[in-house]
Parts: sequence; C-alpha cells; structure tokens
Amino acid sequence: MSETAQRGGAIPPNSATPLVSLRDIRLTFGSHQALRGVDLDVMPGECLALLGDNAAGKSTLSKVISGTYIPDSGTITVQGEEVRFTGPNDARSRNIEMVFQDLALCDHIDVVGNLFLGRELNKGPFLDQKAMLARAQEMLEALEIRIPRLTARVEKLSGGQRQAIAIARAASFQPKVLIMDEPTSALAVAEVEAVLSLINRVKAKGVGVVLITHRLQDVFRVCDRAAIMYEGTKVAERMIADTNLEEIVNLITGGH
Amino acid sequence: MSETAQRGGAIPPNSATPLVSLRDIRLTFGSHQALRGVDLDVMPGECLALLGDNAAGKSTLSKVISGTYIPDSGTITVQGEEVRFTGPNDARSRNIEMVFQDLALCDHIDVVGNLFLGRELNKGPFLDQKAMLARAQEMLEALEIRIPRLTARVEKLSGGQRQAIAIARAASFQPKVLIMDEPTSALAVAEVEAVLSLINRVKAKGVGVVLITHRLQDVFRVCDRAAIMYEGTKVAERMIADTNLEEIVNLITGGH
Amino acid sequence: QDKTYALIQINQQALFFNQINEGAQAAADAAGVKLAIFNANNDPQAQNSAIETFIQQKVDGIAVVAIDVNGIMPAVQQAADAGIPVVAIDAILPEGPQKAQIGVDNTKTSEDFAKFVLEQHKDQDVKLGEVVALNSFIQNIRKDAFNAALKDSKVAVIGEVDGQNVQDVALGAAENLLTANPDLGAIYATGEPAMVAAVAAAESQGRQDSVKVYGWDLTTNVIDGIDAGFVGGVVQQDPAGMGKAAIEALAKISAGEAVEPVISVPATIVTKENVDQFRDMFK
Amino acid sequence: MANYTERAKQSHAVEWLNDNAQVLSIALFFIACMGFFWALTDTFMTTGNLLNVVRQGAPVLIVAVAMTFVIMTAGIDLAVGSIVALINALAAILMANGFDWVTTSVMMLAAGAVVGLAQGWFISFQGIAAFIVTLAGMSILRGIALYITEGYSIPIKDQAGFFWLGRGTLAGIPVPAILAVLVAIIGFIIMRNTRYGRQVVAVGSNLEAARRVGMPARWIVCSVYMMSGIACAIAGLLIAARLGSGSSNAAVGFEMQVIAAVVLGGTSLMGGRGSILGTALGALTILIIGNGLILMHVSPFLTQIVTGVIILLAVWMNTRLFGAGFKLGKKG
Amino acid sequence: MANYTERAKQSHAVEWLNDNAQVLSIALFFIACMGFFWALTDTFMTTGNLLNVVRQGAPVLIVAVAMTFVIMTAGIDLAVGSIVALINALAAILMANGFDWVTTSVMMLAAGAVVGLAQGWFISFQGIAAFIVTLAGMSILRGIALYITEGYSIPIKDQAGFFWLGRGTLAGIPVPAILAVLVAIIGFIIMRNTRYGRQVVAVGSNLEAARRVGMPARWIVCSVYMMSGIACAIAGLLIAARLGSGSSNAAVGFEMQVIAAVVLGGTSLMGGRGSILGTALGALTILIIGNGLILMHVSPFLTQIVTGVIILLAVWMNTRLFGAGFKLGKKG
Ligand SMILES: Nc1ncnc2c1ncn2[C@@H]1O[C@H](COP(=O)(O)OP(=O)(O)OP(=O)(O)O)[C@@H](O)[C@H]1O
Ligand SMILES: Nc1ncnc2c1ncn2[C@@H]1O[C@H](COP(=O)(O)OP(=O)(O)OP(=O)(O)O)[C@@H](O)[C@H]1O
Ligand SMILES: O[C@@H]1[C@H](O)[C@H](O)CO[C@H]1O
Ligand SMILES: [Mg+2]
Ligand SMILES: [Mg+2]
Repeated sequence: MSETAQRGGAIPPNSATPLVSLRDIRLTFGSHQALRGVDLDVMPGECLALLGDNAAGKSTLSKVISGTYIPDSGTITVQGEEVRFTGPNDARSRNIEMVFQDLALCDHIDVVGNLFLGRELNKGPFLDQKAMLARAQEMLEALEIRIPRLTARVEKLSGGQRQAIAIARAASFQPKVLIMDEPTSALAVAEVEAVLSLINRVKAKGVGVVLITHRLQDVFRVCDRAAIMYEGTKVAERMIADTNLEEIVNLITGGH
Repeated sequence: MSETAQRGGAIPPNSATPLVSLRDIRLTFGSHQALRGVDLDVMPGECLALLGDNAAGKSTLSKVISGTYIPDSGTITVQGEEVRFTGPNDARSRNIEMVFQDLALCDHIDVVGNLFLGRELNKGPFLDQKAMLARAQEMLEALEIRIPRLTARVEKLSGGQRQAIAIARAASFQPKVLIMDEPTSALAVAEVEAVLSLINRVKAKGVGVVLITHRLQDVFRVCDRAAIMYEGTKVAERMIADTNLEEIVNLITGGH
Repeated sequence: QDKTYALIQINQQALFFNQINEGAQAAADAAGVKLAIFNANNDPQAQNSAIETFIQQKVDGIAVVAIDVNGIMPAVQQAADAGIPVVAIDAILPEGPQKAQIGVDNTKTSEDFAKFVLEQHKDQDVKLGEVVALNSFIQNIRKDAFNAALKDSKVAVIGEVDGQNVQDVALGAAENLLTANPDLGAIYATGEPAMVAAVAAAESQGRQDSVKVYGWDLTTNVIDGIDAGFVGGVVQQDPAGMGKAAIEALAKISAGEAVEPVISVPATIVTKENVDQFRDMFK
Repeated sequence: MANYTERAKQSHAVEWLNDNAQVLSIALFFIACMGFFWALTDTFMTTGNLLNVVRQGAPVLIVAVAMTFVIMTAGIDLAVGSIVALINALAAILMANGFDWVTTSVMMLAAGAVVGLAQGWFISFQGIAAFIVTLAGMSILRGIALYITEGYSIPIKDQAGFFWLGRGTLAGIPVPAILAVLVAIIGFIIMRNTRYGRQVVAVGSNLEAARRVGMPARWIVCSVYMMSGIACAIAGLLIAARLGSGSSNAAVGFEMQVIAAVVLGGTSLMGGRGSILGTALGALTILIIGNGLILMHVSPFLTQIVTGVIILLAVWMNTRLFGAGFKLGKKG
Repeated sequence: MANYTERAKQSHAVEWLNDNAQVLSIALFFIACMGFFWALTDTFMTTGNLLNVVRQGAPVLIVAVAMTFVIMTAGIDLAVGSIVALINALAAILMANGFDWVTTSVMMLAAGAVVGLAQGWFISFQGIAAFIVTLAGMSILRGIALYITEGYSIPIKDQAGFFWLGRGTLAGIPVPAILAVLVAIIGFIIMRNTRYGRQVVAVGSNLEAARRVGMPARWIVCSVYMMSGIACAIAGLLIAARLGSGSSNAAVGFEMQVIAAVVLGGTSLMGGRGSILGTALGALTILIIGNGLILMHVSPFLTQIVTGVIILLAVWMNTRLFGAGFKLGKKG
C-alpha cells in the first residue's frame, strides 16, 4: 500500500487547485501522537466536514491549518504555494480564519471589541468606536443573535451568545478559508439555522469551509465532502452525495 | 390571570412530591433580569428538558437549583422541605449534582483527581490514590470514553474528553437530582448515546434529571417533560408524549 | 602566608559605609593582607550568617559594623570561640569577647551636638523638626540622645518624620515637615540620606532664610549648604579612619599585640569655619 | 397561549455604575481623605501644600501610569525602584562628566527604554515569569547603581534647566506635576482610545486569544516593560533634579508604593481590567495620606501602621460597597 | 477498507520527565551550583560549612514551604518578613518581661496563627486581592514591631533551652535544620497525599470549580495564610534564638528571598502548579549561592548583580530546556 493510501487517501480533487493542502502532517505532544500523518485538501466553494470520535485529532489538525500549532513535519500548501506558518498571524494574512472550540474571546473586552479583535477600525490615531459599534450590529444580525448591550463585557454572556460572537468574528472579514471547530455546539435551534445558512452563503462566494461537528445531520445539509479521522490519522474521505448517515457513523466509530 | 399562570404555569405533578420545587425565582445581574419569576418542579424518576433560546436563562436557573447562584427572591423546596441554599455545598449535601456548561474542571489536576474532586477517598489520613484510580476507570468506561492516561492533567485533553469527565463526576455519586447543562454538546456520536443511556439508567433508579440541551432529537429520546424558557421566564410546559418537534421549536422561538 | 580579614558591612547605599570600606581596603593593601567585604543589605541575620561563613573559612580577623548590636553577639562569640578576633566599628556592641570598639560614641556626640545647636540659637525660642530613620538603630540613638539633651531648653522638638534612610522618601517627608510647620526654625537630620534630603527640602521650599539645617554626615550638597549659610553644622565622622583603624587593630591582634578596647575616631562638627578641610573628601 | 414578554431594558445608570465601580470607589475614598485632612489640619488645603504633594508625587504617578499598562497585561515590574536609582545615578555621573542636561536626559530615556526592553525580552520572548525577571532585575540594576556610584551621592552642579525640571514652576504649577499630569492624560488616551491600548487589554485578558487573532502578542507584552523603563527614566531624572544629586539610595521601596497605587485604583493583578484614572486617584490617595499624617503630627512610629490600615480600608470599601454590584429595586 | 490503527502507547519516561520538568531543572541547577562552588573554594564542601548553610537557611526554608501553599492557591504573602520581625520582637519583649521561653514560643505560634488568619480573612472572606492585603500587612506589622521596640533591639538573656533551638545540635545536626527538614517533609506529604493538599491545588487551579464541587473554598484560602503566619512564627523564634535578640529590623527583604525560592522551585504564581520539593531545592540554591559568593570573596559591589544574574539564568534554563516539553523521536 502506498504511503498516501495509508494516510486515508484523498478523493482526487476537481480540477481547481486546493485552497489549502496538507500532506503527511505529524504532531506529537510529549509522547502523545496527536497527528500521525494526515493529508487533507480544502477546495474553494466547498464545505469539508472533519469528523471523528472525541480526541481523534480534529481540533489539533484544524489548528495546524490556522497556524496555531506548528506541525513537527509535513507540508502545508496554500493556493499552490508551499508555506511555513510561524504563527496564527501568517495564516490570517492569507485569509484563513478560524472559530476555535474554546472560542478565544477576551472576557474583559466588550462585544464590539471582541468582534473587531485584531482588526480594530481607526479614525486617525484613535479607535473608531462609533463605526465599530454600527458594524458590529450588522455582523450579529446576520447570525440572528440578540445581545442586549454591545458594550457589555463578554465575560457574563451566556454560552450561546459567546459562541455566536466567535462565529461572527471569523466570518465577517472576507475569509478565503473558514475553519469552524464545533461552531454550533452551544447554539439554539434558530441560531444553528443561521450558521448553516451562513456557511451556504460563504461557500457561494468561493470560500472553502472546514466544519468540525458532531451534529451529523448538519453535515448532510451543508457539506460536500467529509474526511473522517481516527486516532490521529485520516481513515476515510467520502463525497456527501455518495454516502449516508449510517456509513459515516460506522467510519467514525471504526466499526467498534 | 393568576400569578402562577403568568409564570408559565405548571403541569399538575403526579401524586409524588417533587424532588425539587422552585417558585417565583427571580435573579437580577446588575440591571439585567436574568430570571423574572420562574416555577419549576423536578419529579423523581423523570427527565425534565429545560429548553429555550440562547440567553433565555437556562444555565442561570439550573445554577439556582444547584446552589451556585442565590436567587434574589423565590422559594426552593427540596423533597417537601423549604430550603435556603447558601452555596453549592448545601445542594450537594442534598444529593443535587450538576454538570456545568463550563465543566468546572481543575486544569492542573489529573483525570482521577477531577473525577473525585470534593469527594476524595482516604485511607487513614492520606489520599487513597490506588482505589481512586481503579474506580475512575469504571466510571469512565460507563461513558465509553477512552482516555489514554488517567494520571494526566485534564488541561490538555480534547473538548469531548473533558466533557465526559464532568459528566462522569456528576453521575457517579448517587445523585437524587442530576442537572446536566448541555452535557453532550462536545461529544461524538457514540459518546452521546452513552450519555443518553446513562440518563435512562439513573431515571430508572428514581433520580430526577434536568437536561438542558439544544439537541431536540435527544429530548424526544430520553425526556418525559419539557419546560420552555423565554427571556428569563418559563413560557410553557409540555409532556413529551403530548407534543412534537415542531411545537417545541415554535415554543422556543416564541413564534418569531 | 597572607592573612585574610573580613569586614561585615550594613549596606552600601550610604557613603559612610563605603568610606569605611575604602579606608579598610587601603589599610589592608598597605599591610599586604587580604580583605573580604560582605554587604548585608540591612538584614541582621545575613550579618551573622556571613560571620559564621568566614569562621568556616578560618579568616584571621573580623571587623563588623553591626545592624543589631545585640543580635550580632552570638556570632561574635562563635568567632571568639574559634580563636578569631573581632573588632566592632561604629555601632557600639554590648560587653563581650570583641577586642576593640572603633568609632564615635554616638550618644555623647549627639549630646555635644545638641549643645552646639543650642549655642547657635542662644536664648531664642526655636521650633525644631527632625528627619529620622526609625529603621536604623544608630540613628535612633542619635535622635534620642539629642532630644534628651534638648529637654527643657528653648529649642523645642515639635515634629519628627521618618525618612526610612532613603533619600527621596526623606525628601518628601522633610518637605511635608516644612509645610506643616511654617514657623519651623531648625531641622535635625540623623544620618546621610536624611541630611541630603533636609538640604534639598530647604532649597525646594525656599526656606533657606528661615530654617537652619543640622545633622549628621557630609556630602557635596551639604557642603554647598554650609557655604550658602543655611546648614548650621554637621557632625562629620571619619569613616575611612575607622576602617583603617579596624584593620590596623586586627593586624596588631594577629601579631599578638594588645589593642586599646576603645579606639576613638573622633567626630568633628563641621561649620563654615572648618569646612575647607573636608572639601577634598568629596572631589 | 403562552405569554411571551421581553425583559425590561437594562438601566444605563446601573450598568454604568457597575462598569465604573472601581474608579468611583477610589474617587469617593480620595474625596473622603481630602475632607478628613482638610477638617483636621490648617495647612492641608493650602495651595502651597497641595502643589507640594503633586510635585512630590510626580515620580510615583508617572511610573504608576506605566505600571498600569504592565499590570493590565497580567505582568508586574518589581524593578522600577532600581531602574529609577540606576537612572538617577547615571544621570548625575554623566553631568558630572561634562554632559549637558538635555543630552543626558535623552540618553537616560534611551537607557530606560533599553533596560525595560531587556526585561520585556526575557518575559515575552523567553517566557519567564515577570515576577522573577523583574525580581532579578531589581537586584541586578540596583547593584549596578551601587557599583557605578560606589555609594557616593553624586552632586549635580550648574544645570539650571535641569533643576527647573525638578523644582521649577510653570504658571505657578510645579513642572514635575505638569509632566505627571501629561503622562497620565496620554496614558489614559492610549489605554482607552488606541489600538495599542486595546491590544494591551486583550493580551492581559486572554494572551492566547490575542495571539490567535493575529495580534503581535509577544511584542505587546515586551513593549509595556519598555514603557515602564522609560517612565522610570523620567522619574529618575525628576528625582535627581529635585535632590540635586544622584545616588544608588534613591527610590528604595518605590515599587511597592507604585504597585499599591495601581491596585488601589482598581486595576486587577490578574490582568485585563483596570484604568489609568483609577491609578491616578490611587497614587494621589497614597500621597495625601503621607502628607496629611505628617501635617497632623502623627508619631512617625505610627505612620506605617496608619498608612497600612487606611489602604486596607480603602480596598475593603472598594470591594464591599462596589464589588457586589448595584441592583435595581425589585420592580420585576 | 479503511485502515484503523491505534496511536503508539505513551512513553512513561517521557511523560514522567514532562510532569517533573520543573523540579528536575532546579535539581540540576542546584547540583551545578554545588559543583561550581566545590571546585572553586576549599571551604564550601566541608561539613561545617554545609551544616552552617542549612542552619542559616532554616527560616527561609520553613516559610518557603508555607509560601508554596499560599502561591499554589494563586495567592501571595508579602508580609512574611514583617510577621517574622513582629514575632521576633514580641518574643524578646515577653522574655525580657519574665516569661519563660516555652510559654513565649507557644504564645508566638498562636500570635502567628492569628495574624495569618486576619490576613486570610480579608483575602478569602472579604475577597480583597492577596497582594494588597499582605502589602498593607507588611507595612502595618513592621510598623507595630517598630512601635513596640521603638527601633531598638531587645536582648534575650538566660534562656538556654531557647538558644539551643537556634544554635544547638542534635546528633551533630543543627536543630533549626532538623526543624526545617521536618517542616518540609510534612509539607510535602500534606501537599501530595492528603485531602487538604488536594483542596489547595483545586482552589488554586479553579476556585469556582472547587466551590461548586462543595469544597470549603474560602476556608481553604484562609487557612494557607494561617499556615504562613505559623511558619513565620517558627522562623521568627529561630531567628530570635540564633541572634539572641529581637528587633524590628529582622528579616528585611525576607519576603523576596522566600518568594524567589518558591518560584525558582517551579511553582507557578498563577496557582495550581508547584511542588514542595522544588521549593526546598530553590531555597537551598539561593542559600548556597549566597554562601558560595561569600566564600569566593566576591566584591560586595558585585554580589547583588551576580546573585540576580544567577537566579535569572536558573529560571531561564528551567524555561528553555524544560518548558518546551520533551519529544519522542520521530518514529511515528
Ligand atoms: N454572572 C452574570 N452576570 C451578568 N449577566 C449574566 C450572568 N450570568 C448570566 N447573565 C446573563 O443572563 C442571561 C441568561 O444567561 P444564561 O447563561 O442563563 O442563558 P442560557 O439560557 O443558559 O443560554 P445558552 O443556551 O446560550 O447557554 C444572559 O443574557 C446572560 O448575559
Ligand atoms: N496541547 C496539547 N498537549 C498535549 N496533548 C494534547 C494537546 N492538545 C491536544 N492533545 C491531545 O491530542 C488528542 C487530540 O485532541 P483534539 O483536541 O485534536 O481532539 P478532537 O478530535 O478535537 O476531539 P473533540 O471532538 O473531543 O474536540 C487528544 O488526546 C488530546 O488529549
Ligand atoms: O553612622 C552611620 C552613618 O552616619 C550613616 O548615616 C548611616 O548610619 C550610621 O550607621
Ligand atoms: Mg476538538
Ligand atoms: Mg447556558
């Protein structure tokens, strides 16, 4: 069996170059092999589901794409060009945005500030608070989330409100690749719908979306392809059109 | 309309005394009315779903039951006896256990230690590490979660692993009331199944379960009754047998 | 073979102590002996620890400028038991096995200085404020002896502030003392940081005309104050002389000779008249 | 059917009070202290005395502003007193060696920046706890000050401009006070209204989040120590100008004064939460307590005790009265 | 079809190294320092000198053990030096007034506990930052020591038993050293093997979580300050016994020595992570550096600088060599 096949193979991509392409990514924490050689392609305009059991390595892999973790070995190619990320900044400057599982909010900063974190609007030398407040309103409306006071610190917000802020932040700044690590885990029904339609909207603009989720029904509503991870490897890839829930569940649990 | 009816009414309970009974619970943070007078009964051997939009007040209400928040007004009755909780300790000593939305784990303590947090086993004056390790193994197996090293700090575990630990902790010490705030949000398919069957198991033993979740399909699999919250009030209560998904979704969104 | 002596110092933030070190070093160099200096940074325990360490190293003699005069005694005793002679500089140790006490009698000098101050203000009613360092044992002696000598005189001590032996702390305190007492006629500063501060405070508050500053320890700006006339008199010890005397005493003892139990290195009251002979010290 | 009502709108007043509780508390306490000393001493409320206080307090105030930035990043700078002493001594030595005061001052600001950068580098790029880096810095830098002065207090002569800096007035107001107020205002604006200020808060609130959104987190952490170094340089120069001499004995215990001012002003040592206004009020409170106690002729043996008790009281009030949060009356 | 393989089993050795990196690092550094001074001085490795070091170091070691508990809860006790001074002075005064040393010692332990409890109460039950409470405590308690001694040192006379405590030996080993080792061992066991130790870690790791699982979180926080007070009382008594006098000047700068020892030993100031073994090694390292530099006759102008540099270096090594985590070779 070839090396590549061992790493779970890859469905031959359509003609376009992938937005992001990972090859043989390995990452060890201490003596724990979080990733054991993973290949992955993210294509423009598609939503790729990254599925797998708990602790399979999904978050770790997605953090590699967003420059948060530096892999021990393997290559990352962005739009055909091989890159070496030295930090999240490098990924962000290539329009790779991510919603983190732990949200990565600053508790002591208000809602507006968190939405614009790292991208503050200026007016001359000063922050343009007014403009940010106005745009923040729009950003949140798109996700149907109601937050009574946008100048309140996020510290005291409910779990779902916080998650919505993290999503709004990642989605609002013209990403080319949007990675979402369990973005809807804390959201109520209507808000989940809003996120799913957001995914469809950005896909239509050619954005490549990586969606990590345990809500498999959502996968079938917005994703085009699924990559299944198991114990730090990618064990399978399926076009959503060619598979069904049962097969996906079987792939995730490894038939256990 | 009577005061009680205004607070969303209550389905007349079956003959048994409720395990926990809340009346007109109010709680304000600063000037934000988190809870505006809520009544709720938790019956033995039943699973009550606490549903509602994000920021409706579900977590706040459940923290009132577990003694984490002290309400501004209203009464709490436990097994017919009116109580005044002064802290989580009071609730815990009445066998009210809770899985918190933020998990409430100690990052620097190992898996075993977190499972036994506040309930350490002693052997003479010293911790009985061996016994705890052995029992921890059992506790986790019941939830089908695999954690390679139980003496590793929980800090580095994956989102799902952490959640499983929090669930195992709350479920393992003979609770009479088990409150679970979005316990399955980060869990993979198999682990969710394990939690649902855990709920069924404890129900059978007469435990009253309060399940907060946005995964409505789960509600229909394990819950007997649903209370729906909206903007700090309880707006409706339904027996699961008498309702359907559509009605529940409508109740949650308030027809919006 | 070479002899080695140790000098246990209080701190190095006051010129006084550094001049002791210099005097001792010069004397050691002249005698061809080694000198190890230890700076305790105001920690009494550290002084004892250092003495114990030097005992282990079997030095040939120890000179100590004690922070806690009682607390140093066990260490002095240990040294004596180990056959190592100890001499004390500046702070006066209680009776014990030390071979000599070198320096100024602070009590007596303070009393003399109080008389000097009284003379300067013959028969005038003067309100005097003090800038002290409560954390310095020796400066407390200077304060209390001075105050006792002024008792029932026309110079009334109307306020005391604590400069903590730190220049800028003392400066703030001295300024506040001046503002609090618009009719203040004199300041007494018990040590170098307080003295530096008192001089700077008189200048910054523009009170050079109405206030006379007295105190301990010369520095350049104190000399300037004497020249300007508002510093009325300063007790100046001869720290380098003390250091030198200490090493010489230790050398004598090592050679089996006897030394005087009290080696006085007298202090001078410096005024306009005699300030010239001290200018060289501060070039 | 069901009865859907919205929550009452939040009260602006209550939320504002909650958001600014810390500053309000120290402001109240400050005013109370002022009133107390005004009532009990004749001199306290005189212009002369008040101007004195702000002049004396300038170094503390200036460094406290910078320290607020440091503590906002969840850091600490224990070396400030030593940096002040080092700059103070260096400045005097340079001037004694013929440099004019302007050149000297510029060089000292640069030196402060370099020292701060060095500390910041260890903290941010090498990942060593700020407490331990600056504790080592505290020892090393005062050691250097000691070494270069050999314990002498070095006189500064014939530098009228320099002395004006420490002792002069502008329109009747002491120059150091003007400088301090300027620094505080600039600090206030930077913290509240600039991207850099936002970055400082973000880094202190959640360093990893700041890094993930692409902020130059390490540089930001590093920079606050540089700022602190520069502020110490200014303070060191002011103290030298006031004393007319430089010495390694300057600013002993200064770090504790500065940190006390910052914490009293409501800035959290855990990072992310604080304000320059609070710091300014905190510093002024400590200063007037020191001043007032002397004016009241409190025995110097008691001053330390009384100062400690008052500070404890102030923070207690801060926590008790304001910590619990304001509540709206039970209107349902 | 797909190709399901399990991850390689984790290596026990690597995980153990990772879990104990901090202690290993300071142990290595300690051994290096020992070797260095052994090579460069004749006296260092003599029994007499080493016994001296442990005797001198007993107060630091004892208080550092207690401070480890405090810092584990994410707290700090800046007042330890002042408590030591107060106890030291009080003990001398009591004995000067005719109390025998046993009664005095018991009273002093009680006094230490009370002072610690008072600080702990403000911190845990009143929710005031430990830094500010103990900063105020630092000022108040040394102020009281100053007040009761009026700045003088009070000799202790004719208390042979008491002096034995500070200067005596048992089987050739200094009594204070034996006491210190005992305290360290007890601290080690409490921290690792008792419920209380687990509670301390939990409170420091996540106070709210500890509260929610029903731990008496406030009491736990309060208790560590009481322990610190008692440890300071022991240290104060030992110092009084060693010096044969009590004075408000005792233990100046003590808090920084103690905290440096704890941090050097790898305990995190953020709470939740640390070890008594590390603390003991940290304290010993600081002590032998002080001792070694004296033996080497390093110029007093350089000692402060050298000490600071060495400490910085030790922590740097700790962070650089061990912080990044050990990795298993790429066998993947
Ligand atoms: N400690 C607090 N201080 C201030 N406001 C709070 C606090 N806790 C909760 N709130 C507010 O109370 C409201 C209810 O929050 P809660 O966490 O109970 O919502 P929830 O129903 O659990 O929502 P979710 O489904 O998103 O978890 C929210 O608007 C939140 O901002
Ligand atoms: N920083 C880290 N240090 C050590 N181990 C880590 C670290 N981050 C992750 N791991 C380990 O790597 C494995 C993969 O974790 P990861 O978070 O990627 O899982 P996941 O697939 O996202 O799981 P989940 O669905 O539960 O979120 C886990 O066993 C976890 O314990
Ligand atoms: O005698 C000295 C000097 O006068 C100096 O002021 C410091 O304190 C004393 O010990
Ligand atoms: Mg994950
Ligand atoms: Mg919630």
